[in-house]
Amino acid sequence: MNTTEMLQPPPAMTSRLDGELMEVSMGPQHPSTHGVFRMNVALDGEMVVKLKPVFGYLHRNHEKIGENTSYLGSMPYTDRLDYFCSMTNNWAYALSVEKLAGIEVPERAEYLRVILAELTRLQNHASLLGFLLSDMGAWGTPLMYAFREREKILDLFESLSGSRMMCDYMRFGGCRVDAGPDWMERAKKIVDLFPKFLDEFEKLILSNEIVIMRTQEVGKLSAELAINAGMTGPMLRACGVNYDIRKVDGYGFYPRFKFRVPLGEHGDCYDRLMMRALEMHESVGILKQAMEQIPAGPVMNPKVKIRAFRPPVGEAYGRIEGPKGELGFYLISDGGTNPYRYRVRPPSFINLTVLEDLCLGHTVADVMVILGSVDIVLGEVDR
Amino acid sequence: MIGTGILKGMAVTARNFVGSYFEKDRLITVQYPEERSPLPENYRNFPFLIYDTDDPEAGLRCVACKICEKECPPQCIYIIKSEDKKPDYMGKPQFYAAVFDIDISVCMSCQICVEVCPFEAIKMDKVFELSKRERFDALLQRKNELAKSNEYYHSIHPIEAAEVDAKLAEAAAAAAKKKAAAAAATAAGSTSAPGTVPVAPAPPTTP
Amino acid sequence: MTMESLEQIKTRVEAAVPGAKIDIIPNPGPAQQSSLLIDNEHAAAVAKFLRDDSALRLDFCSNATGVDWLDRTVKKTVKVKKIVDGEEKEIDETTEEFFPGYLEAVYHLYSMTHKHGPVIIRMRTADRAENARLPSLTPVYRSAEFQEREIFDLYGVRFDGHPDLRRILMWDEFVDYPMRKDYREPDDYEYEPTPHDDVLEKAKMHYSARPQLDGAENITAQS
Amino acid sequence: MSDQIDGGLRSELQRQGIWVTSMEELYNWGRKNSIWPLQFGLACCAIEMIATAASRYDIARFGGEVFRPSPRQADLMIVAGTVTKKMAPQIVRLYNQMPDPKYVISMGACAISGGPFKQGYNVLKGIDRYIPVDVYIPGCPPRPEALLHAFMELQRKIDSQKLTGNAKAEHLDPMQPSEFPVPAFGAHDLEPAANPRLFQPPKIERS
Repeated sequence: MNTTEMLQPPPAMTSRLDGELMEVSMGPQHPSTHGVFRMNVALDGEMVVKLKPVFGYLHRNHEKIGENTSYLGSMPYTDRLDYFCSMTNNWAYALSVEKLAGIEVPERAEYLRVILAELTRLQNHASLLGFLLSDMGAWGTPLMYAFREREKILDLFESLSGSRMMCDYMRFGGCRVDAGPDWMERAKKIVDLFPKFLDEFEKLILSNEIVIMRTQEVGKLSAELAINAGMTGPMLRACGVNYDIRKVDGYGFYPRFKFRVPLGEHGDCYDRLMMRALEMHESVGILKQAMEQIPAGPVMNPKVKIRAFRPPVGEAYGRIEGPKGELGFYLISDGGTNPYRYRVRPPSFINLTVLEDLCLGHTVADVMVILGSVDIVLGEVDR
Repeated sequence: MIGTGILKGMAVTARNFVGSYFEKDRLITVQYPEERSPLPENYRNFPFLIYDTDDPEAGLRCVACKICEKECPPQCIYIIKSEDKKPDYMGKPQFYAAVFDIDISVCMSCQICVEVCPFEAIKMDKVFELSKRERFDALLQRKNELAKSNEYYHSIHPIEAAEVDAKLAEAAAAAAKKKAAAAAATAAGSTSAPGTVPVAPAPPTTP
Repeated sequence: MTMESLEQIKTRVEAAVPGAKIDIIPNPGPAQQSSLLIDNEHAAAVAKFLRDDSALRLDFCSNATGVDWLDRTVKKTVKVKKIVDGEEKEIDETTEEFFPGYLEAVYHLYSMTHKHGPVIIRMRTADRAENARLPSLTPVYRSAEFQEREIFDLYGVRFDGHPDLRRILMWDEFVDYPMRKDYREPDDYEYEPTPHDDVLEKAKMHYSARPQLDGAENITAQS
Repeated sequence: MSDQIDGGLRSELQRQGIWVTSMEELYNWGRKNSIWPLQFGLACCAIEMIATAASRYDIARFGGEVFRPSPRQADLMIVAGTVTKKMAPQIVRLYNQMPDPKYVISMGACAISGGPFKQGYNVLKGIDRYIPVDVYIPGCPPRPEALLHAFMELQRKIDSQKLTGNAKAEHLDPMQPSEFPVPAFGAHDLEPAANPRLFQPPKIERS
């Protein structure tokens, strides 16, 4: 196997130890790479002097399959992109197709989409914090607590869409089924109880000295580099750049809700961690408003055909603020039943662009923390 | 002061530990297999075929139109249409599926087959305990394994099944009315050829 | 904040970057996201202008992707009046127009400073074989680094000036470019219990061509 | 030799407070209740595997909570998710590094057959092309309960393994391989595309 390339130290880095550089291949089977991700790391003692990510261990040809499948048929595949956030993936894809074909969405459906997307954000961020903590060595406990809360939200998804993770819930021009009043009641109860969990969780981790020491001043990212390297989502906002697509594009009735965009200051791992915690508070606020305001009405645009759906010739790029960053779909239609080009703009893949910059000069133990704070899901990175 | 954060965290852990003896909210382990969390009405796992009456072969609602085969995103349905027509559960001569296989080792439980079926013939099952030690034949479900009765459907998706039944009854009534009207028209216009082809039932409206 | 129209951008870019040639590619669909086709020679300069111009400040390259356009012939039937045997007649004349195929790289640019966008820029290669080369925009937009590698891996577009152009998703020994429209995938159709359409054809080919399990990997056609 | 002890005698003795067992039963009982899985997730199904290990489903009730990061300490490999061709050699290598006795659960549609992604150019159509699989769980992804069901199925399998005789367990038979050849990266595909010794699909006769 010659995939391992020769790792040479950059000339500026002089060895502080009189030893040779050690080359380590971390992954693809590694307990804290969040899946099958591999990094070729060159180490000087314990310092990282070079790090090259190696992708493709979960490259399952999502885009090629999307070009050979009908527009509707790609919807269940989008669930499997970022398998934590199937609802937001569905939404991004539905939004792009709606742009491509010029479809209107009923008001209730838009509200339902907001509610489900924010629930997705809650469970994604909660489990991310759990995973990050377990990468740092807090084996088990935070992850167990996070998954306990996640299960409650998954129960909601399951009773609405029929599946815990692969919801396949949204359709072009609306949502597949309507949420009944008892579902809304359950969701309200869970959302009302969520801040209690958040407070407890924050007490557990965010003031913990070990967490602070392991994350503050680790993996600092400057705002200029973050913008130039296309960072999005909490990664970007931790550097203090105010860019949230919910505010900028104002898709899906987000302008109707009052919420703040939390911003970081230092762009280090601690700020990225805090971004997630603060965003969860804002999501709870959005959820409460949306559940209050949701109107009655249809959830599907009756004009949209589900079989033999052919959008007009053209192209469209639609994007939403997913829990990990900007999730976009770029579609080219040639007027047929299948898209001519089907492209996913994966936020966590592009957020990895700066991984080497973040890790240089840190110890190898910090690499796991930095990688964890980027929040990657390999299904989306490799597609 | 150094250490207070850790102490606070330990207090949370302790409260959870002690709380799990008193609060139901903190004690969430489901003791599968003895205890099962109830599956919601909408839960879906793999498709099955519905038959009416008590004959799983002749009572199948499927008329082998192959729409689900075509729309299935991972292409896990395989149908061979029959060459002849047999009377279906309502007595109408219809094509039927000579072969109907679903490869559940490929199926992604997306429910698109259910959505596109115009005959309410394919629905989602809730059985998930399907682990097998063999792959090839064990995970390829044939027509006889797929056929399940309408009562079974009612038992797993009661609300949805009642809606489907009402819809089918309405469609059947509409078809009967149409047929009666057609028969009346034929009777009135005696010039029309005798033995007109029976009017095919209007399929229930596609969602 | 409203952005300038594409025409205005085109005029300003052509004034600022001498020699640059820009075409507007209209988008007929309801999305109305038309794009700018920039020439390969001045691409980096144009991208730099778009990034640094104070009114545009398109500092965020969100998405970079490849598109494969195969060779195609468009048949046009036009009614022409011609004099046949001294008599003017209207006959159908079919003209065939040949469009050579090319690979395209599409970039979606947004502005984080002014919060507008997208401005879509495209570049086209000369052909789909040896001359599938484009200038890299990675020096201007770092976010294109992995995405251009991905275009190279899946479409076979070589980016001049890219710092680290290697395969990214497939393994290094792999020779095909799988996202191209004429890619032929390897034959592993030994067991297809539910085939139809194109899978049926491939599965049939697998069974008819040779007996089972005889080194199916060797018969793949070059793409 | 559990089958040599008369069932009636055994229960009679048990009533008297005497437990009778055999080496084989004791050995299998110990093994089946301390299956240590390899901590190894590939894709979506891995999240359900983590959910199985987490608080709600709690695989510790079956003795399987010790997820080992190193294959040298693991008994069970849960292939949870899509196996791509780029990943397949590593999986075979990990399997080869596991000590005997070792078991494989193929969790989810992708690991069994490539599942919904089977038409992809980089997706392996089933991990059983290269390593032997003991239990297959269909589903996309299977519920955590389904994984527990498969776990119990595996425990049943371990329980029925013999220590001696012609039908003794594979890991006790020196003639059975415990390592399998690792496929190489080829120009178009993995070479070889399957291990013919392990992967013998039935030929499908279709008209």
